[in-house]
Amino acid sequence: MSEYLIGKYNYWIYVVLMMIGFYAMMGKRNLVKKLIGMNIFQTAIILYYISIGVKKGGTLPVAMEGTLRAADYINPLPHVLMLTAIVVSVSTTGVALAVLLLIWRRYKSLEEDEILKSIR
Amino acid sequence: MNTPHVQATILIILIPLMSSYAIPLLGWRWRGSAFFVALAAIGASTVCSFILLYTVLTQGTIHYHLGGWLPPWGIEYVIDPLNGFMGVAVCVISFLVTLSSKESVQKELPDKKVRFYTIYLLLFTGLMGIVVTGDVFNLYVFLEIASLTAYALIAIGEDGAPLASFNYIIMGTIGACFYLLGVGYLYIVTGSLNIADLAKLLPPLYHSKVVLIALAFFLIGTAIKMGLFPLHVWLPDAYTYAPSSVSTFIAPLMTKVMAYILIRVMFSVFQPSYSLEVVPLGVIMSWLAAAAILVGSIMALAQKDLKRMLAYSSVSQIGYIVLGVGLGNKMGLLGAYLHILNHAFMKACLFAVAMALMYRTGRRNIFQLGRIHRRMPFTIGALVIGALSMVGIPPTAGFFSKWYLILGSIDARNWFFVAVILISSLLNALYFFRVIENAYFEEKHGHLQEEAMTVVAGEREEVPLSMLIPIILLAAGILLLGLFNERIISGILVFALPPGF
Amino acid sequence: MIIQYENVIIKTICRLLIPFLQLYAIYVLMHGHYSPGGGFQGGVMMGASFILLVIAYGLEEARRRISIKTLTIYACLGLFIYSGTGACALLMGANYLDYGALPLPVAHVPKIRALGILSIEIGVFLGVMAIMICIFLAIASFDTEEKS
Amino acid sequence: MEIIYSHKPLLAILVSLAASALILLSGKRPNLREAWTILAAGAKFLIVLSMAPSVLNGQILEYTMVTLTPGISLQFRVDAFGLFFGLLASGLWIVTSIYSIGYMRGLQEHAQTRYFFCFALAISATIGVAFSANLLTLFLFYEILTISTYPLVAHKETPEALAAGRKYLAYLLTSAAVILFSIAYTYRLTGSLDFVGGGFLTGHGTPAILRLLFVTFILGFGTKAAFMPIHEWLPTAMIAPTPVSALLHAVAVVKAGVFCCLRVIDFVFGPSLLLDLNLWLILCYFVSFTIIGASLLALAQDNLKKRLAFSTISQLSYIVLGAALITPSALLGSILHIAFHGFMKITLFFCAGAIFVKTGKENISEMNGIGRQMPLTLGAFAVGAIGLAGIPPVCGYLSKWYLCLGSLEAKELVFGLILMTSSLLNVAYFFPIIYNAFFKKGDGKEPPHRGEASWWMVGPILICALMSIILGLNPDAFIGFHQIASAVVESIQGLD
Repeated sequence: MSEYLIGKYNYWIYVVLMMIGFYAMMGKRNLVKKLIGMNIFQTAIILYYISIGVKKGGTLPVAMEGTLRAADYINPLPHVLMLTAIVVSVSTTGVALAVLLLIWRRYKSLEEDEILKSIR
Repeated sequence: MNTPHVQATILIILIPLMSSYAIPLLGWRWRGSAFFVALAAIGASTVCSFILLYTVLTQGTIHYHLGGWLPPWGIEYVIDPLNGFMGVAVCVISFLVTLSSKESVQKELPDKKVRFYTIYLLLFTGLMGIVVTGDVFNLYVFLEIASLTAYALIAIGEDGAPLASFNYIIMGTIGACFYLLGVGYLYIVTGSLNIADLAKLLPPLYHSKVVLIALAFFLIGTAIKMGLFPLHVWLPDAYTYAPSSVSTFIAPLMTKVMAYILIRVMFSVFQPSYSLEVVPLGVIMSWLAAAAILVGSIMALAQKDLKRMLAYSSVSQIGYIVLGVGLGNKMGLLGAYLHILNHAFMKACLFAVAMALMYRTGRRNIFQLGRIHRRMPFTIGALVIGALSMVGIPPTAGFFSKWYLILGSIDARNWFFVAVILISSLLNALYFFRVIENAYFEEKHGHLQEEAMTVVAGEREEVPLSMLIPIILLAAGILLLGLFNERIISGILVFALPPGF
Repeated sequence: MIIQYENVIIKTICRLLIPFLQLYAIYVLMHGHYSPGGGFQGGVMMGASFILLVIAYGLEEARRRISIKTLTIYACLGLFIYSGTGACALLMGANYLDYGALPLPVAHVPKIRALGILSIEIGVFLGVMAIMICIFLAIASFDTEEKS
Repeated sequence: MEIIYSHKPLLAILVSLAASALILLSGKRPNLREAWTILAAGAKFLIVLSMAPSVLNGQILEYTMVTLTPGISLQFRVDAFGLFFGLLASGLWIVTSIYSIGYMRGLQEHAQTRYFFCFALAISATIGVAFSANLLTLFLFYEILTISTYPLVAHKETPEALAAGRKYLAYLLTSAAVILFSIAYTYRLTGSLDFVGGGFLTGHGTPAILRLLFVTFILGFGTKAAFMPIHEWLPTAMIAPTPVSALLHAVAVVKAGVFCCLRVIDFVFGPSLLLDLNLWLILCYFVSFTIIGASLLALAQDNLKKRLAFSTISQLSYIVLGAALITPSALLGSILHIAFHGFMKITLFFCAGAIFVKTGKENISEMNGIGRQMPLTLGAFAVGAIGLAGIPPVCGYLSKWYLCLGSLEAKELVFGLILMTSSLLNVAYFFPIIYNAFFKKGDGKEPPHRGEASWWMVGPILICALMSIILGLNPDAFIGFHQIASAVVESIQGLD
């Protein structure tokens, strides 16, 4: 059991982070808080990917002096993938911020309830 | 392998991608050029898509290795009959819709034209990328390109648009992240991201819970993205408030391409036997779809706004596609494939008509359309054809996808689904004939009104040709697709069926 | 939104820091193909240096030096370099992004590949830098835009 | 049976389709527009007629267009039965077109272009229904017929007319859904939908499934044929202009429903299967209920067109009764009745329209003494009424004779009695009209002198009345309805 809980702590962390983000996205009525939740959510997934590529004692997958064995390298692919995912996450945040600016300009509020009231 | 027409695989996304950067550069000097560059790029992609489809059908599946790296190390683009079919569908619809959007963009967003078409082309690139790629992570990237640009395009719409767009961002990001998690889980167990490679590596691992969870993540992710009931909440607002030209582009294509991802994941990454039998996924999906069909239709019935009504009808039509997939037999799947194409045509036609109405009258309320056919007879004619197709009146395209879905439901011995399809077509009839009635007839109460009408009757005011011709082509397409559906089925779609069907 | 601090320390430090930041960004870019780093990271650093400039000298100064239009062109140019390099390979009859086929006057194929990747990285660098600054300027100048 | 490939069936459909396009284009010039209508009507009739000799020689004309679904094509096949219905519909279109022109111009109706457009479209669809080679093609045209008739029903655009249109759609689209299910299920059961004289369902499925299918088919097509519990749309649709009621709601649309029922009974299920499943007797009782019920309801109507509508409902069930009785004479009677009832009922509707155009009266209670004002019209009305009551020499007696003979052959005297009763009821609801029109004094407001409607209207009325009489004297006159009907019976029973 402790092996299950502690041995896979990286998964637990990602699950907890993800749920925090999910809660903020669903439960908060403030749009900026939702956006922050979204960022936490994405970060959780990025952390998860990073952690699956980690290897104890592994080194950078770059050709260096004195060639190492393949087993000594960490798996670079998840990290590379996450580079892309970070770009995506940054762009999403950018677009979301721009949209929030639009909302602010139009309704002078970032509280979902107030905006819904002013739309109706 | 390096024959020129195979390069169409990359050109189909490279041309719109490069053109989308070219637009701001050219647009700086010549503002009017943006539209033409966009149209030319999509046109070129359309040509490529036809070349690809032809090549696939004559020479078999195309494998294209980006950078010359062999899979599973490099990214591979794969064109099989299903891809080729989707590519042609997306390209043709995009081309017609883009053509029709010219005047509307000019009117609704005159000072944002350059930026609009830049993002527009990127969205198209994203959709095409999803279609051609053979790599699950690459698919995620294109998925996000398409989604991000869609968020941006929706946000520039009218009153409620920013909020609708923001909700879409939140929901869409959850969907995309779930998809990404699914990819991660599969990567943990197989160490591969290539679809063909995954399909080879996965079967021995089907007992694993990780694979099961991965499938669940994939499905929830795509279900959110395509607005499958009950995850459709973002869809009606987004389609309603987006600028007309944007909803005309997004509504027919976005959800269909997402449905394509679903089909890809279920039948190419996983084997049909796993995704339909090991998990009772087919059953879950088809029941959800049945609920979507009914709820979407009923909600559409309650709308006064033409675009909102069409959006809810999209929710219900997505249900048809998923129902076909969930039935898990040959007829059902053929119906789903066919409905992807048919519904794209119908929705493009109807939204284009809504755009034309907005353009000419500024009205979207279906109860204020009184006798609009006197002013725009051709547009309303197209509306009627689109509506009849949605209702499923032969020989329009909508009838035949419904026909195959009914056959599929009968083959699955599920009478409830047959009933759902039939009832939904009646509900469709209810809300579409309401529109037709309002467009053609106006209740007469006295002679006074009649005189007023004859004044209106005198002035015919069709939309500009650049809008009218695509609308008419789309309407004609609906009829032709109906009449020649069997050619499409036996010529393309039967080859696109997963093995074992 | 950005209040201009008349603070000598910040200004001096930034004046000292920014050139080095930019130099390092270019270093990261140039060594991207065989060590950690690359166009994206370099671009972000380059962008960050400009953001620092804005923070130290205020929006007006930054606006004077670089406009969003110029940035858009940089971004487009960068992306053009990226996809153009790939398309060059296409023109040489190889697959997209197959740098080995680029028509460079170097005999050694791996070297051609390295140069091809470098060109890609430069494209990415320009694009990322421009977009970073763009996003920052757009969001930062939101208030002023509204006033005018 | 020899099959010939021929373009004629397609041409027959395309003629009026092309006309409908031309009508739309020449909407600004009424004379040209009406010329297209009449031209197309004439051409269509000639094309259909030109197919008659080869069909009577035992040949079948066939034309295949595209494949609609694996194994099923959009296919036209002109057999004796299809030809019979096609001849009737296209022949009566000519008279109705002429009459329409008189009616629409007489009332200075609005939206005439739409009217003629939809009319041409509806006729194309009717011919399509007649010439369909399989159930899917049939359904295709059946639906086009439904949709193209909707604007005609709602033509007046008053709230009542729109409501009638909605009701019409609600009934017919619901029934279409039921039909679609039946067709799809049949397709899955047999893999084929082609009509075969004597049926193609034998040997497929369990009796329970077949019974279910039969019920859904009959309920589906029966809606258009206005069987009793599902007849409501027809009287409501009488709000349409009279030519529409005349051709579509007495001949084309409702007869298409009956035609489809007969197709299902004789060409999908087949007489022997119905006998095996014991379905025929149930169907007989079902339609007998309609025959009597509709006649009784007709008595209660004051609106002339509504009374005619209920009479139509009752008469349509004669036809299905004949088919359900299965014996050759009954079948012959039922097929003949399709044509004969068409001629007689169209006369009656034309008369109702003429009265309305001339005097603006729709209700029977207002029509006292009108016979003196419009003797020709009311004379023709009398002819039609006599025919429907089954009194010689007007043609109605002939089909009724065969029907009664059929019920004797089937040893089910009940149905003979029902037919007799219905005839009496016919007398009861038609003859008072004639009596009042000719012999009662009006309320004095009418001009006492003669005043017929325009010749555009009286001409068709007289032609139809005359045809009814001549057909009664010689059922093979002009076209050879009797001959073709016998061929139909042969094609069904011969293969038994």
